[in-house]
Amino acid sequence: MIGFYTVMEGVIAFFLIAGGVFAFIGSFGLARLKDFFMRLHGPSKTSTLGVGCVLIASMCYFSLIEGSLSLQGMLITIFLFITAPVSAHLLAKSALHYKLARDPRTLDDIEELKDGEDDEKPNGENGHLP
Amino acid sequence: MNHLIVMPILVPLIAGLALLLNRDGSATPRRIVGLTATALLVAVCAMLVFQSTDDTIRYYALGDWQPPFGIILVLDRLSAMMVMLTAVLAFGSLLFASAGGDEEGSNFQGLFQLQLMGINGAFLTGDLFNLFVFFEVLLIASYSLLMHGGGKARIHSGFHYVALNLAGSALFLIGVGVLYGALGTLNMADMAARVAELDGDRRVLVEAGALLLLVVFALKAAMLPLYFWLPRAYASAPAPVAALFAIMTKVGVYAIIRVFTLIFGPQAGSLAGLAQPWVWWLALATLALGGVGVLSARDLRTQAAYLIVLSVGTLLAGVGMNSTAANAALLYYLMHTTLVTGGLFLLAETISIQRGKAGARIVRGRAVHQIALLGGLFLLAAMTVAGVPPFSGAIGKALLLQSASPAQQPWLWPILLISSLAAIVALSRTGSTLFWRASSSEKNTDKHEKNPEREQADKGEKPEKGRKEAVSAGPLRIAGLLVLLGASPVLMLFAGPLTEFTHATAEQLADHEAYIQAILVRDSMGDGS
Amino acid sequence: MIPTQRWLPMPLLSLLLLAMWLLLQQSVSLGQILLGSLLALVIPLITQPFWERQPMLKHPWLLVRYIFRVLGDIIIANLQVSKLILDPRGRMSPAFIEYPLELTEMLPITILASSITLTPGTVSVNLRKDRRTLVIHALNTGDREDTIAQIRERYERPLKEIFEC
Amino acid sequence: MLDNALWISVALFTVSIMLNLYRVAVGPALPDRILALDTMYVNSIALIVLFGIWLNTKTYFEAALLIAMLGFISTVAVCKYLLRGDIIE
Amino acid sequence: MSLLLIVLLPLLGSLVPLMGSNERRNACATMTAVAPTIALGIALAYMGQVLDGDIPRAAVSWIPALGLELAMRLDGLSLLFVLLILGIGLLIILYTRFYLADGDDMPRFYAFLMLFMTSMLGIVMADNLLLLWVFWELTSLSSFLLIGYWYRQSEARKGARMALTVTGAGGLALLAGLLLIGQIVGSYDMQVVLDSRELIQQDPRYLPALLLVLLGAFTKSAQVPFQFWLPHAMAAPTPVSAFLHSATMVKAGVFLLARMHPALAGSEAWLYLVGLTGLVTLLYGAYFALLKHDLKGILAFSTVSHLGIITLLFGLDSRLAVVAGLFHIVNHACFKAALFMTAGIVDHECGTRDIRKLKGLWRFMPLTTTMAVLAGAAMAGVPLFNGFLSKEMMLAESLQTPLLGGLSWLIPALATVGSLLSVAYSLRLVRNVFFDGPARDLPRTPHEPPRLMLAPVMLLTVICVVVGLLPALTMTALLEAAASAALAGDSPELHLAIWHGVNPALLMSLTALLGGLLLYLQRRHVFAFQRQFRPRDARLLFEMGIQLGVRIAQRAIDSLENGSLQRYMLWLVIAVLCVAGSALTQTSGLQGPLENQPLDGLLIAGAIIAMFAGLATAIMHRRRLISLLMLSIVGLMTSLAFARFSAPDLALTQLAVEVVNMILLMLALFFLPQKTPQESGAPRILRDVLLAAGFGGIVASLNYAVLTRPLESISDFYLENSVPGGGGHNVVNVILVDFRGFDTLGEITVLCIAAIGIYKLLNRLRLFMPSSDADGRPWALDHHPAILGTVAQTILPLALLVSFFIFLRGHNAPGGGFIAGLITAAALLLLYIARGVDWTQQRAPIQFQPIAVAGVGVATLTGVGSFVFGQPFLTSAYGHFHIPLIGDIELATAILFDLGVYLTVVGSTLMMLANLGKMTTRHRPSKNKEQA
Amino acid sequence: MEALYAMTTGILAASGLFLALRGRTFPVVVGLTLLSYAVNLFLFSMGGLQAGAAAVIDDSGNYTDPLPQALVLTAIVIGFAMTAFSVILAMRARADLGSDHVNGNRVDESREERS
Ligand code: NA
Ligand code: NA
Repeated sequence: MIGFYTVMEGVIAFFLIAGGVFAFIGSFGLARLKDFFMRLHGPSKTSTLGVGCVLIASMCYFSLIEGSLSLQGMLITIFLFITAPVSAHLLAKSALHYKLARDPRTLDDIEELKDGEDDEKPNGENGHLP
Repeated sequence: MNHLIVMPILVPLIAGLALLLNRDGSATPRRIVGLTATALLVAVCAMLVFQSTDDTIRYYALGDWQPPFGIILVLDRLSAMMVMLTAVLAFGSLLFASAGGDEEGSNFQGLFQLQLMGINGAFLTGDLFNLFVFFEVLLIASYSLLMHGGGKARIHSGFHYVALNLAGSALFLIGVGVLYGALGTLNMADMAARVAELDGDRRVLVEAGALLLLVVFALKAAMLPLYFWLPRAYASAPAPVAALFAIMTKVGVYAIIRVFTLIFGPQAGSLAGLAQPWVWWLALATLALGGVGVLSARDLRTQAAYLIVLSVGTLLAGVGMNSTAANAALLYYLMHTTLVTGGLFLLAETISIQRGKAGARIVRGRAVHQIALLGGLFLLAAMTVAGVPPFSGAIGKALLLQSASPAQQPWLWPILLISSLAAIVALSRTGSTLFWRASSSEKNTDKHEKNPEREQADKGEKPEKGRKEAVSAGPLRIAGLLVLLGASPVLMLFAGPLTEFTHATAEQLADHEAYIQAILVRDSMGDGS
Repeated sequence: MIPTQRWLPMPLLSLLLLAMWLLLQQSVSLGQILLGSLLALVIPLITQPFWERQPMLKHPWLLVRYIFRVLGDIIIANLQVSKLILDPRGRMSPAFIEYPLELTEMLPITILASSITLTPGTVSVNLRKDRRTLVIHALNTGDREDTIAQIRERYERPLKEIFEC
Repeated sequence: MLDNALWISVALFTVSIMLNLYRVAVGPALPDRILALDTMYVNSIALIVLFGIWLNTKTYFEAALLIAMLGFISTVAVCKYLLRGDIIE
Repeated sequence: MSLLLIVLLPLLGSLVPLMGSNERRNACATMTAVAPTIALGIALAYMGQVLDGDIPRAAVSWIPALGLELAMRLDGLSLLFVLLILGIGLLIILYTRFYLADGDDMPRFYAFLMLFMTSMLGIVMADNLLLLWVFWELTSLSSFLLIGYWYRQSEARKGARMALTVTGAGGLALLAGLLLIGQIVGSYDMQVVLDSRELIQQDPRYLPALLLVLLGAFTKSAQVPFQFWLPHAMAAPTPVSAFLHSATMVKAGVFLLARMHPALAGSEAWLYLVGLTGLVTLLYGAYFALLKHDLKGILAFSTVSHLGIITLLFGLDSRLAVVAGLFHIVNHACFKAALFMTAGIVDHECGTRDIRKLKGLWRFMPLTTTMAVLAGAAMAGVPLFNGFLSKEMMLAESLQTPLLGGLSWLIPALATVGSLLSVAYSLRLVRNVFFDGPARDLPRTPHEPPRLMLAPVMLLTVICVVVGLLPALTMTALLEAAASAALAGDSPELHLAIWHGVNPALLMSLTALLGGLLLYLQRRHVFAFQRQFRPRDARLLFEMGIQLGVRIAQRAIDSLENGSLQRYMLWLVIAVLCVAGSALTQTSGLQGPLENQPLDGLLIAGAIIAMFAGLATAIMHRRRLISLLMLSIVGLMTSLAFARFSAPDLALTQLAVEVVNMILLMLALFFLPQKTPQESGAPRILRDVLLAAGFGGIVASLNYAVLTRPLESISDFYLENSVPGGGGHNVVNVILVDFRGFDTLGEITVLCIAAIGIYKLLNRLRLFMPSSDADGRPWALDHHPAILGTVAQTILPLALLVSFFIFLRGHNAPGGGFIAGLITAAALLLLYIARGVDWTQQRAPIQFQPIAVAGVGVATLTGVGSFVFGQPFLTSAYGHFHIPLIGDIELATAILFDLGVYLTVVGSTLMMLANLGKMTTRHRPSKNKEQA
Repeated sequence: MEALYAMTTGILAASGLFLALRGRTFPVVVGLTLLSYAVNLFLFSMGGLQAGAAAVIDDSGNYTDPLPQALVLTAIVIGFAMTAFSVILAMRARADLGSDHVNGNRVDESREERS
């Protein structure tokens, strides 16, 4: 049994550290990469996985100390994996709308980024009273 | 089990909820419900006052959790008097509102009831944090009522009122927090008991917390320099709301009295009478500035608002004197000023409606239709708020002056008297302009030069002569006016028993031990059952 | 698979809810199962009006296989992205890719877009209003057509199969 | 071993959050800041879970669940704001 | 008791005329006269008793706490005045019947008159100092109404206000003075006070009290320098002037001197103050009476002068002078009332009161002329008339005065000058109006007035003559009685007679008569002399003064209350800094006995992030959205802090509130400018930074001081009783729904009201809707991103499940109705965001207000339910039930209460946000809609 | 730790107050919200700061003071309601008064937005 615990501890420790590392890489990418669209990749993948790892570690840990499967963490993971891509999607959509600057290497010949596509030039009056 | 004590909260709460459940449809059933509930409230409060006169301090342990652990409502003479006062004021205001104006926006009747719930809760509660909660209830209801009907002035002054009170709420929480952090309890009687046994260093903390509370209460009470929000807010509020608001500043005054006579009574040692020196000087300044404000007012509503400031100064000066006689005097004055200034707002509205374009502004304008009625009521109101005898205002003023010693408190007499004079001068000017100057141009248009603006107004009016009926104050409005302004002669006639009551109230306030005993010592007779 | 009825509009959702309930409660007692079933029955009924018309889920087991495939890809994706991020020289060739969709129903499109975001080097950045084109940002792409084909093969086809549309 | 792993993980997440804060602060564009904020939410989920492991309690599980759900809603709301101005239309 | 009737009857009588009608004038007048007649009868019935030296009293308790009793006395002084007031009052009623024009509102006039009469009677009969003040103020007020009777005239309004202001101010001074006396003596009972002369005059408060009382008396009786209001009170109808300036109002002032004489007189201060004031007034009034051209103006200044005489008499330190004063009061009342009424008749008949236009009226109205001559002679102090007697007494007493020491000869000299002037103006009044050649250019041809209108004048003139001829017979008893009251003891022996032999007083009188005649003849020199001075209109000055006062007040208020929230907020902060600072400076140090707990990196990082975000919220506030993002970081850190320090419920709540709050703020931000313009200058910023730093410092200091001190709190009770007493393991939740459930009830009420208030605010709101964002970028065209919609619909059922879970477990683990409600609301909001209002509302047309209200209702009714079991409001009950197959279930009323909370939260939150969304959607520019 | 905590509360309170002294409605509302966070943290800490002692009765026997937590919960809810009301009021003020200045001063909107 002691062997099992040690193994499990190792597994938990692995997931903990892996989670931390992934999250760090994600955030590092967020801080370091050149343009918004590149920065988007880090958090949307690595951070999500990082947290996923920690949740797995947590599930293992509590299953271990409670002696029965403790899968509540699954819920968070599910939530996270449903929501994270959508957040990223909407953020990207906003960025496209803002026509944020791209890294010069980017191939960006899509219509969303063409100038004057859906622009109506602001016509002096900035607002509208019903 | 004596459930009566909780009724001043439950009756308006349940009535309010019932009214809010259905916000559409005819106004009449809502008015009936609102008026019935308020009448019931008056009856309940009258019974409470009657109960309180046996000098027993009763409490009601909510959820059956005994103090200091649970929240309690405390019925003593002071709280009974305050809820009674609220009920009467509310009844008068609601009568007036029910004549129309409550349909300008939605939910007026329901919010009105919840406002009452908040006010009554603040008066009854024996728990400091619960006081905060009820403050918030009455504030949020007042915000909504203040905006009733909309309009620029309301929105503008409303934002000031809201923002300042939000800051005030934050301070309240800090104050309560510090007091809890130093005393470890929230029940006010328990706090009073614990303050007595406090060591030196924590005394300072308690002092800081308590003084923060003083700032909050002063903001609510509209004490200088924290009253500036009041004149515009009250002047722009819908009349019945402004009338009901006459009690709001008194909630602040009440809170100062309650907290600083109970918790920081003589048992508090070096902390005893903590607030009174601050209150005293600022009250005098408030009083003086209130007088200046009354004189400066350009319209009757603003004038009424400054009269509230003036009355707050007067009341707080009474608080600052911190004696039984002064407390007794100020409580009588409080009854008078609450009802009469409330009535004055209603009157201002009635006058303003009848004067058409000139409204409540103190300028020449169209004459009022019901000059005898309104003029008479204005005279009554003006006399009583300016402290001209024989009405209640003069009695209250004389009582307060009498309780002050010109040797020890040399400033009260001159300031109070000069402010009264300012009120007399200002109100006679107002009355003569509103009622006298107006008619002259109306009747002698041939003789006098015509004021072009007036003329236009006249022309505008002519086709609407038939409107006179609609403009005249109907029976409900008059009833509302009579309930509030008529209070003055009633307070005058029954000044004997009433001052006896307030004196007993002041004595009860001074008797801390009895209060603490009644609440903290179990199987005492004050368990409310 | 499970016949749709008036009182059980979304059987799979109900199942998911029951499972979630038991996960939350960490208990499989009879009481919890009954309560969970009740919720699994009631909640879909309440929320039904807010659901857009759903494509029928024809092959649930394919869905399970799909999920595992995506999970695997996620891990690979992370390693790849990590490498790119940590690459001190920052050699990348980012690109926007217009991906012509074959799917037409929203649920599978959403799943596809999410999968793309979670998996190697790509983030779906815009679903155009006509719902025919999905714009994708790739962190490091050699050939756009290649990426499109890969996505089509690995994700869109299976999804089409699962939802049979 | 577990303790050390836990602390390493906590440290990494803490640093991550600080990096997120950096991005929130410098931007440059609004989407950058929002992205960083969203990541901060996600990282704090992990921190709460780690905290639970440290204290050996599941009391904070719901907090993590809530951040996952509500953080998403905030991000969506801000994005909608950037795109349309009006969040609920 | 019938004593009280003397006062109360006229009061009731003031209601009588209101029942009459303006058309039936005789009836109205008659009805009005009934009450005073009865009152006069009662007074006369007491007369014998009073003259015998008795002082009948009657008292009804009123306000013991104030020492105010409804107590009346009828001593000689009172009786004298009562007779004057009622007698002349009745005559005025009669006279008024004919005086008022058809257009004038007679009932109103009579009502005011009777009110005035009551208050005068109250003053003279009051047996209690405060009661005296009550009636005193009432005379000011009722005279205000009477003077303003013809309120269409500007002069009337202003005159009325001036009178009220001056006498009102005096009244307040009087109140202060009387209260001081009350404090000295310890009672307001008149007799006690009058008997306490020694006590009063030895008290240091005597002088202020005296000054204040005299201030009251002098303002009322128009003594210099407060004389100016009186001539302007002439705007009143003549009967009012006749009444106010002969028998009543102004006499109240001198009555007060007489009344308080026993208690206050006799000191140096009294002597100088009263005596000199009287003397100055006497001269001042007489001089200006000579100069006036208006009939009533002459009479008004003459009144001032005669009041000066009376005051002087009370100021002379002699008992006989007091008697003379009292005597002069009566005499003056009679001839002055007669003269005023005559003036009214002249005005009435000729249409003018200008003495320069009037002439030779004797031809038209011989009877009136006769009366005027006789009354005028009395006023001038011609022998054989009553005025002569009292004036001679005055002159005689002035010789005795110790006033001014070595210069005391000045007093009789000046008194003589005053008398001389008085002769001159009387002569001018009578001769210029009624004689002086034939009348010319009168607006109207005068006739003799109706007999009944003249009757009061005749009666009064007869009295003047009879008293003048038979002074001892008519007046001695009454005067002695009055004097014994005013002197608190026996009256000096009176020898009222026409002839006292040749004495200095007689010589002075003769000098006055002859000098007066001479002066009258040479009066043009006086007019010429006066012309050097610019005439000043007291009314104008007064008005200007008031206007100036008002303007100053307005400027002060406007500068103080400039309508600036920042200013008001500043005051609030200053108040906090002052009070908290004053407390904190007393402490020796913030550090308490407890040591700091160790720090770790996580804590430091958290604190840094929170502080950074907080500061950034403030610093970047001009870019509003960024500021908002920073705020949400603070929110996140706050909830993490709650989690870190063992408050899972708080962490959950803070998180849930945070998101809803963010959505709300962003919704609102859309309709507000996206950026804040740079407005504050550097000094303002610096000021605010310093204030904020001070405030933050105080908060931090308090926080630290509390944190480092141990606490003995009541909380152990909750920890111990939560499970056995409240049936829940989550103590925080048990506190919320049970121990302090009442707070929670209040809290959800607040939430519900806020939602309803917001609903009200959104009513008929005209929104300003930007068609592009802050950078001028048009909005994206994709209203509802499709992927978001799909995810939102997926999350909704999951969220509902989670929220149900959180709700159920709340009692035993972190959670509860509030958090559950917010989760539900947030999930629904997500749906609104993703799908829009129209789509959502269409599919589920839910009214949120009833839900919110019902929530509070459920909570309330749960509380009320305990009444059934005879328990207090909100008493909880719980029990464990065993159900076969399922096992133990715990049911608690607290759950029901929590359900109320849940419903309120869901209803309120959605009511706020969905309504806002709904209304914006309605108004969104159609341009975008078409393209959608 | 206590010192750091107190410092954080102080700085948050100061920042909130600074904003509350601004001249536009939105910063004022944001400032008051920030202030309420600070106050909640303050009030919360009145029962002492302790980790791992949540007041959920179990067999640990180590509990933090639950009362301030309950108070803060109430305060959070009330604060939310108040913020909500004030922010909508700010909107209403902008709509009615034509300016988002706290004192309702009329300003040139378009110029303001461009600057
Ligand atoms: Na909208
Ligand atoms: Na309970």
